[in-house]
Parts: sequence; C-alpha cells; structure tokens
Amino acid sequence: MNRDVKVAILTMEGTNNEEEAYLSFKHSDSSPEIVHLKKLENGTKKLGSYDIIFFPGGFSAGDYVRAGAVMAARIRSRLMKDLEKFVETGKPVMGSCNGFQVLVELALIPNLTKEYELEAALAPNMSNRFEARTVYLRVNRGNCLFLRGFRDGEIIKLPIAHSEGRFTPRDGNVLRKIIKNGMNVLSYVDDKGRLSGYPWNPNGSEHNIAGICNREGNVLGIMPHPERVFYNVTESDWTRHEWRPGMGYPFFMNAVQFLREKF
Amino acid sequence: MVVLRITVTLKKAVEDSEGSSVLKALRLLGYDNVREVRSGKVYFITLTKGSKKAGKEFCEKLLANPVINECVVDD
Amino acid sequence: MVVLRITVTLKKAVEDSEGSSVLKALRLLGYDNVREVRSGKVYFITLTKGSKKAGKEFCEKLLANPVINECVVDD
Amino acid sequence: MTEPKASTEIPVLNKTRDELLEISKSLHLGLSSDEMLMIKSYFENEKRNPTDVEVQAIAQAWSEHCSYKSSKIHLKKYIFGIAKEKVVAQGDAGLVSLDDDTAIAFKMESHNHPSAIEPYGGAATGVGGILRDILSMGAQPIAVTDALYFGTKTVKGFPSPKFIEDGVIAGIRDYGNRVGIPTVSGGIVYSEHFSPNVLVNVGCVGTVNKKKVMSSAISEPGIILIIAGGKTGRDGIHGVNMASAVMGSGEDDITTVQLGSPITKEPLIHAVLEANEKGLLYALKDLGGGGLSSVVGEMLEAGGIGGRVDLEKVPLKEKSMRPWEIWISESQERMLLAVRKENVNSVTEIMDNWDITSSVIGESVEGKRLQIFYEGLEVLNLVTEFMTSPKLYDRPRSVAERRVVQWLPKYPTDFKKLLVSSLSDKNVRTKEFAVRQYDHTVRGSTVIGPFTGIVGREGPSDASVIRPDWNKSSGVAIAHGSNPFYSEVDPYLGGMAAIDETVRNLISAGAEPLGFSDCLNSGNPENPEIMGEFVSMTKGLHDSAFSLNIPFVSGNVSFYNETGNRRIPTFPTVLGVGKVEDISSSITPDFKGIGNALFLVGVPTTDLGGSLYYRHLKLEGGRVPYSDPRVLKRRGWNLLKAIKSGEVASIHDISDGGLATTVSEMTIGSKIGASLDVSPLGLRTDFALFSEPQSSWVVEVRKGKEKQFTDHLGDDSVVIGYTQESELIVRRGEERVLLIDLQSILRNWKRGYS
Ligand SMILES: Nc1ncnc2c1ncn2[C@@H]1O[C@H](COP(=O)(O)OP(=O)(O)O)[C@@H](O)[C@H]1O
Ligand SMILES: [Mg+2]
Repeated sequence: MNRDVKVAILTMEGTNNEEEAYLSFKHSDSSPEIVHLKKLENGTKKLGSYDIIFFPGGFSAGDYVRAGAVMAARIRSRLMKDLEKFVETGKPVMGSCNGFQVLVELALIPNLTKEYELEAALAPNMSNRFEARTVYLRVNRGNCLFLRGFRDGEIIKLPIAHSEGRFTPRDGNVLRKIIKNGMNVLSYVDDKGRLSGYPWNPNGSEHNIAGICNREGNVLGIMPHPERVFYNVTESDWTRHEWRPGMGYPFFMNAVQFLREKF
Repeated sequence: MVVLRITVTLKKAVEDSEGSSVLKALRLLGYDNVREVRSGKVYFITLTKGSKKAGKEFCEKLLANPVINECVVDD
Repeated sequence: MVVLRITVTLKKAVEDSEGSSVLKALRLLGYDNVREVRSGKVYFITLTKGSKKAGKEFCEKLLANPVINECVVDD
Repeated sequence: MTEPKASTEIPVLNKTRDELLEISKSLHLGLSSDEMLMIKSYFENEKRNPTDVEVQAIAQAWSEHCSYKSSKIHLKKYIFGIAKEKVVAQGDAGLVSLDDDTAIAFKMESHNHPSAIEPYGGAATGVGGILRDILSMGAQPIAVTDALYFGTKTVKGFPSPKFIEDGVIAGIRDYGNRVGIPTVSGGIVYSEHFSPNVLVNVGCVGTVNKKKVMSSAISEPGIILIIAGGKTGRDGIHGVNMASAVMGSGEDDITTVQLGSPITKEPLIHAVLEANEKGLLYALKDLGGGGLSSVVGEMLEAGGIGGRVDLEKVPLKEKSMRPWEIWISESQERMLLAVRKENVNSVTEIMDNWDITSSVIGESVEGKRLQIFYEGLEVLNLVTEFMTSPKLYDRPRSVAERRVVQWLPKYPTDFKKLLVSSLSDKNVRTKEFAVRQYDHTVRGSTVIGPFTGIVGREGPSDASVIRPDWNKSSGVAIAHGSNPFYSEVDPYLGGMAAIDETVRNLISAGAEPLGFSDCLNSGNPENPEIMGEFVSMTKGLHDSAFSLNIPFVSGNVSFYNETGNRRIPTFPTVLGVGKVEDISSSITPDFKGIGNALFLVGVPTTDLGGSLYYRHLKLEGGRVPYSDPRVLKRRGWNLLKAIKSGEVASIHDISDGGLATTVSEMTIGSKIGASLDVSPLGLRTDFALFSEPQSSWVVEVRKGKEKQFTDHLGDDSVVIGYTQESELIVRRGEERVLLIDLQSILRNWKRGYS
C-alpha cells in the first residue's frame, strides 16, 4: 500500500478551480481535501496535517482589490507562521493563476532573501483584457520538484485564463537573481519556441516569465492551469494529435511521488 | 466619524494598460487634446474612530502592493 | 496643461460588491472601526488644453453610465 | 426615516374601472383595468380591501414576464408537448437524459430589458439568473452560453452601441469568470435592428444524477422555508414590470438596476449542491423575477398547500424596507430551500461552512392560503391559486401579406473580393475579442471549446463539448441557432432555420441532438402584426422540432423589445444540447490531413433572402432558404453514423456566407488548403459558393473511407474537391474562379482582433 498523501486545496469565496485541482490530485493517487480558509482561521483544521498545499485559481474575494490580495492578507494575518513552517519542511506548495498571485502577494515567491519580503507583483495584463487561450511554454526545470520528468527546453502547451498575470519584479536586481538561479521555470514562447511578444506572451510579463519556483524547488507559482489539462482530451488541440497523457498530468504526479519518496 | 479617501495607482514606472486603453478610446472619440491618462482605484472608507494613520495601514495590509502601487490617503 | 481627476463611483442605491468585499476583509483583519467602504475608479487625465468641461464630456461619452454611476471632475 | 408601517390598505372596493386603472398606474403595478377588476371581485368576496403587499404580490405574479399571459396559449399549442417521452423533468430548467444515471438540465433566457438600461449589470445578472435556474433543479452548472445581438446605430437618448457592447461583454465576462463556470458557446450578431434594443440571451447547462433531481413543489405541511445567499434590498424592485412594457428612458429605472455578486453565488452553488448531495433538501427554487412573492406562491401552489412567512426574518441590506418591498424585491444571489424540520440544522450548518447567510423564514401549512406576517401583523392573506392564475390573452393578430420578390443578383466579377468581404464581415469574422475574455476552460472539462485547431491560429468550432464526469467518456455538446435576418423576412422559416442551425452545429461535433431551449424575442404583443409574427415563429419551431421528435424542455419569452418606432424582428434563439457517446470521437472543423476528399452534404440553393450575400448587395426580401426537417434528420443522423465509424476527419456546417466561407474557415485552424470544383453543383457559381442552404455541411473524409462514407450518405453527398498543402482554389471545370492564400483567409477572419 502506498502512503496516503493528503492534499489541502485552499478555498474561500471566489476561488473556483478547486474542482479540477481536486480531481487532478485524486487521479494522481492522493487524497485531496477542499479546505475553507475559515476552518484554518478558526483552528478546526491545521495546515501542518497536510502533505501538499495547493492554491487554486479563480477570483478569491472577487479579486476586487487586486488579484489575490484579500486571500493573501487573510493568510498573512492569521496563518503565515504555519505556512512558513510548512514551506520550510520542504513539502510541495503550488499555486496556479490566482494561486500564483496569492503566493506572490505572500512573498513565498520568489523569496530570494528568505525573509518573505515582497519582491514582485502580478500586474494587469498589458492588453488590458482577460485572456483565455492556450499558450506555448518552454520548460527550464532546474530543481523544481513539480517539473521532474520534463526535459529542459521542452515546449509544452497549457491553458491560461487571467487578467492580472504580468509578472513584474521589484527591480532589475530581483529579475537578474531569478534568472541566475534558474527560478523562471516556465516562459511564454511562440510556436517556434522563441521568447516573443503579444499574443505569445499573453500578459506582457517581464522576460516572458510564466512560472517561478523558489530556490529550494518546493514552491511553484504559475499563471497557466495544469489542472485543467490533466487529460489529453481537454487540451484545445487534442483532435490534431495522437493520444497521450495530458500536459498537466506530470505536475501532480511529480508532487505526489516526490512526497512519497521524501517523506 | 471620518471618511478617508484612499487612492491606489500604479507607479509611474509600471505600464498602466487601462490608462492607455482609455487614452486610445478618447482619441478615437476625437479628443486630440488628451495627452496622458493614468488610472487607479479609489476607496472611501468610513471609520467610526481613527485617523489618516489607519489609512496607511490599510494600504500596507491590503490595498496596495508596494512593488507596483502607490497609495495616497486623504481625509 | 491641466490634469483632471475624474472619480467614477456607484450611486448610493447600487450595491457595491467591491466595497463590501473590502469591508469584509478589513473586518477580518481586525479593524472593527471600519463602518463602510465604497469603491470607485479614478482617472488622471492630462490635457494639453481644455478645462473641467472636457472632463464632464469624458464622463458622459466613455467613463460612466448615468444610470448607475456618479462622475466627479476635479482639477 | 420613520419606522416602516407594516402595510397600508389599498381601496379597490367600490372603485370604477378608470379609478382602478389609475391605482395600477400610480403604484407601478402594470395591470390592465380588466385585471384590476379581477382583483376587485376577489376582494369583494373576501369582504375587505387588499393591502399594499397583496396588490404588489398579485402584480408580480400577473406580469407578462412571470405569467406568460400573452404567449401561453400559443406555447401550449406549439411548443409544449413535443416528444414528451424524452423529457426527464421540467421546472426552472428542463432535463433530458445523458445516460442511465445522468440528466442534462438546461435553459436559455433573455435579459434584454435590464441590459438595455445598464449593459454591464443587465448582462451580469442575466448570467446569475440562468445559473440559479439550473441550480434549482439540483444540477451542477457545467457551462454558460450567451447569444448577443448588438445594434450598430446611435439612437438619441441611449448610450452608444460601442458602450452597450463593451458593457454587455464585460458583464458576462466578470460574472461567468468569477463564478467559475466556463462560458463556451453563443453568438454575436450585429444589425441596426438592435439599436437601441440590445438583446442578451443567456443559457446555462448543468448535469445532475437522476435520483437527485430537485422539484420545486411543496405538498406537505410543516416543511421549513430557508432563504439563503444574498441579502434582500431595494434593488430590483419592479424589474418584471419593466420587462413587461415598452422601454422608456433609462434613468427612471434606477431601482431595477443590479450589478450582481458572483462571489456570493459561487459558494452558494457549492453549498446548495452539497445539501442536495446529502439528501437534505425537500424542494428548491431560485429567487428571480417577482422575488419571494413569486417563489413562495409557486412552490406552494405546485404542491397544493398553504404556507406562512414572517417577513422580518428575511436578512436585509437596508433596515428601512417596507414589507411589500421585501416581499417583491428581486435582489440577486438568493435561493429558497424547502427543508424538513429535522434537516434544518444540517442545512444551515452547510451554509455557514461556506460563509453563506441563511435564515428560516416560514413553513408550509395545511390549506390553500398563503399568509404573510411582519412582526406579527398579517400583511397578506391570499388563496395561492388566485395569485397564480392570471388572465390569459389570445391577443388579436394579423399576418402581414408577404410578397416574395426574389432579385437575381448581377453575376459577380470578383469572387475573391466577395469571399474576403464575407470572412471579414462583422457577423462572420472571429468573435475572439469577446470570447477570449470568457474563461472557457475553467472546471477542466472543456473537450471542445469555441475555437479549435493549431495553437495560436485557432478557427471557429460549431458546438462545444463538455465532459461532465471525469470518470466517464460521455460528453455534453452545446450549440445555438438563430437568424434574425431570415426571421425578419419570414418568421416561420426563420424559426425553422434556428432549429436547423442548432442541429447542424451539434451534429458537427459528433453529437446526437437531445433537446432544445427556446428563447423567444419579440416586440409589443398588443400589436396584432407582431403577435402574428410571434405565432408564425412558434409554428416554425414546432414544425421542425415535431418532425425531428426533439422536445423543447425550457424557454423564455421576451416581448416589448421596442423603443419609439424602432423594434427588433421577432425571432428565436435556440439552445440545443446533444450527447457525445465517446468524447474521444468528437470532431472539430479544422482540416486534418492533405489529400483528403471533401464532400458537400447538401445542395446549394437559389433562395437568398436574408443571406449574407443578399445583405452585402443591400437587397431586401427574397425567399428565405427552406429547412426541411425530414432532410435535416436524414442527413444529420447519417452523418452521425459516418462520424461514429471513423470516416470523418473534419466537418463544418454551412451557415452565414455559404460554402466558400465554410471551407475557408476549415483552413484557419489547420493551415491546410483546399481545391474545389463547383461544376457538379450545377447552379451559378455565386449561388453555389454563397447561398446558405439549410441542412448542409462540408466534410473531410479520411483516405480509404470514401466509399463507406458515400454508402452512409447516399445521394445527399457529392465530392467537391480535396485538401491540399496551401491555398484555397475554386474552379468551375477548367475555369479558375477564385484563388486565395491561407494567410489572407486568416487575416481577414481575424480582422478587428489583435
Ligand atoms: N458570445 C459568445 N459567447 C461564447 N461563445 C461564443 C460567442 N460567440 C461565438 N461563440 C463561439 O465561438 C465559436 C465560433 O462562433 P461563430 O463564428 O459565430 O460560429 P457559427 O457561425 O458556427 O455560429 C462557436 O463555438 C460559438 O459558440
Ligand atoms: Mg456553425
């Protein structure tokens, strides 16, 4: 029997990708649970009792102030210690889309100084529009546990759907360090695999950054949605290629396997 | 009772895509005298007690991300 | 050169989801002294020439719907 | 503010007809003098005057919007009752069967009037409302759809068409995206007919375990009523009355305007479904038009029982609300849950876990009467049946004499120009500027979305396919049909064409059509000519659906879409759902390979009325292409067989812009060209390429399967060419009539979107 892997998918009003995240983990041989922030705040549930934390996409609190801001503020005021502790154990933490925005607002990403200070933001898309499309991404996997099994330089395709995804580092220094450390694990590219402008880079991210892993490799934040393409048949161009596992599948399998290997 | 007016804008160095799109729309409507548009959000926050200082805290804790935003409190 | 500040808010009778959501968040952060939050948008529009009157036109033609919005122009 | 009085008496006894009408006007009841007389005679029997709460409640229930008083007689005759055996259940939405355990719930509804006044809020709350209808059946919403009709002219006193369009799209985007249900299908039509009467027809599709289908009827005493979700406010008062009259200028209607709160709805959906899953709900209904008044009345009346409600228990946004305002408010994001006593705590606990406000407000009691109290004082006491039985109208109608003049267009000199103008026409070219603002992949179950093909250069798809259950291989296909241009020329044939298009689109995804929802848009029903059009339209819908034996399981009527002397054509938007047995065999319109044979299934026509070709030539009238449902059935179902046995590589139906446009669109997502020869089609080349024959498709057949395909389709198919590496070339025998490179096709179709 495999060790039971418990996944917390954090939710509050407006997060709305918990369903597909739940199913992706479920189909990766783990035991996901949708956990309302409220339950963590009032102590009914504890972050420490889970093996993996997933911040789903959506519009937490409507994204009214700024994407992810309200959820991050709530977590920072009551749960930050627990979350930092979780991260420091080396267990996997992942956020996609709104989840990425929350991770950045919490300064879990990029967290270059390990002091949890704000070094980046996800600004409104340059197009000033919500963008829903499939994008090409180049993998630069480094030590990111979620990307084990992908080849470096491999081009993958994932759906995006967001209006605030423009990765903006605090300054040139932060950007340089991210690149130097190989933390920019996913980059938007064109159909030839080159860093290109809009629409290939759908939001105007600095250096075409689509996803960032922390230096330790256990916290991943990305704008695209691997949980929506766990299976091949939900990829937008699946009718044009042979059957294979979905492009999102490895993200979840990797996290669950990693956990089983290391913990 | 005080009403704070908190204005959150993007820093000058951060491209303001909404501002640009309003600029473009105004030009299309024929307003050639418009030179620049910057956009932002404004919150009117009514406090039973408290002061401008509270507003600063709201900026830090919730309303602005200092990496990209400026946050101004008026009362 | 003038810079107009145009503030677009919802009329009192229209429910302001963003305001309510900020109110809820501030309360959860422990600020019990917050009584009400109303949200809006603000545009800083730089004109090479022109006046407040132009701002009124921008409200009417682009920035606001009089059915639900109030639009205030300051310079 | 003074303390709200519980209620005031409205003196109707001893009043004359004219005085009664005056009362109706001054209280914004929107009731006719006949209807006021019915109220009077009811209260003569009760030997008292009604309260304000009572007359307001009756006015809601009897509004056109809630009661269908002008359309019901016709709907009964032509729309209800077709293929009854295929309907699993009906209520706020209708259900058809997907497989042994699962039913599909779906409905399309208009939110035209609210969107005309406040485009953003009107469209957003349209989505919110249609989601609630699906939720009311106990179903998980799996897709949102929107068919939009925008004007092109500025009308004095109304916002510009651009302002309306941007607002509507933003409203659908912000609500749908925030609530986390993918918006996957719809349409956008531009015509000056829709200035200033914009039409916003929104649909929703959901799935539900057949054993968990909720009803809205309460048929026993002692069932507890719980209101859950948003709080009740002054917003949305008299919305239904507004939708039941000709539009005035917007600013008077401030109390009817709402913006909606998707992040209240999002957890509400989870909570209600969780309660249903756990078997804790007895009955369920959403609060839409008419508010509590309609919902409570209808739930009790459906089960033939009485009830009581204590209004002060309704959670309010504003303390100063009057009882009648609480009772008829149409505030968004509210559901009424009927629950057995022993389950009340479990249900409120679930609501609480999702951070949802809920409150017990009343219960069902023996008898036929509904009683409403406000802080102990009775403010309403009515026999529910009286409220829910309005006067039905068989309004006078006339059928305008239609002299069919079919103009013969001059033979065109430049076919390439003609094709380019079709591809880049606002009604044909890509709708990505809108649809890519809609999240169409959320929930991770979108198998075919609105655009398909090579990433970065996707073309249009015909129907979307959703896989509702990750553990099963079956899929739900969703598509629309409507053609206001045909309907304007001929409402009967326009109705048939809407069904034809819906079926064509579903077949194109490899789906068997299962059911329709009809959203009927029209003008003032008190105008006999419009009523005549309305009845012709319903006959058209009937004749097609009856012949196909496919039911209308739900729908909606929106009258009074007119302003001054400007009105919309009378036409339906049809939402159709279909079943894909195995999603891995569903098909998209992008060409798949080089050197494959291209078949035309169908026959070009000389009937050009309402076609894009005619419109470009600024020709009016003409014969609208005829849809023969028997032919549609034969070709469509034979195509399904061909698709199932793997013969079909790609397929796209012929609609706006005809064969030439259809083939061009197939090159977009594939970067594969085609060579066509139209000589086997006989007709003049412009007719062959640009007429819009009904029940027609272009099909790319896999190599080696041509014979099998022709066996399936028989005389309905003819080879018109093959796919090739680059360019689209059209010949007529030896003569080349058209050559266009794939880049030009892409560029023109994407015009206006960057
Ligand atoms: N307003 C809309 N909302 C959602 N999807 C839309 C909308 N308009 C068009 N679509 C989708 O985009 C695709 C292409 O649309 P269109 O070119 O109008 O196709 P068709 O001619 O087959 O109706 C279809 O899948 C359609 O459902
Ligand atoms: Mg089509």
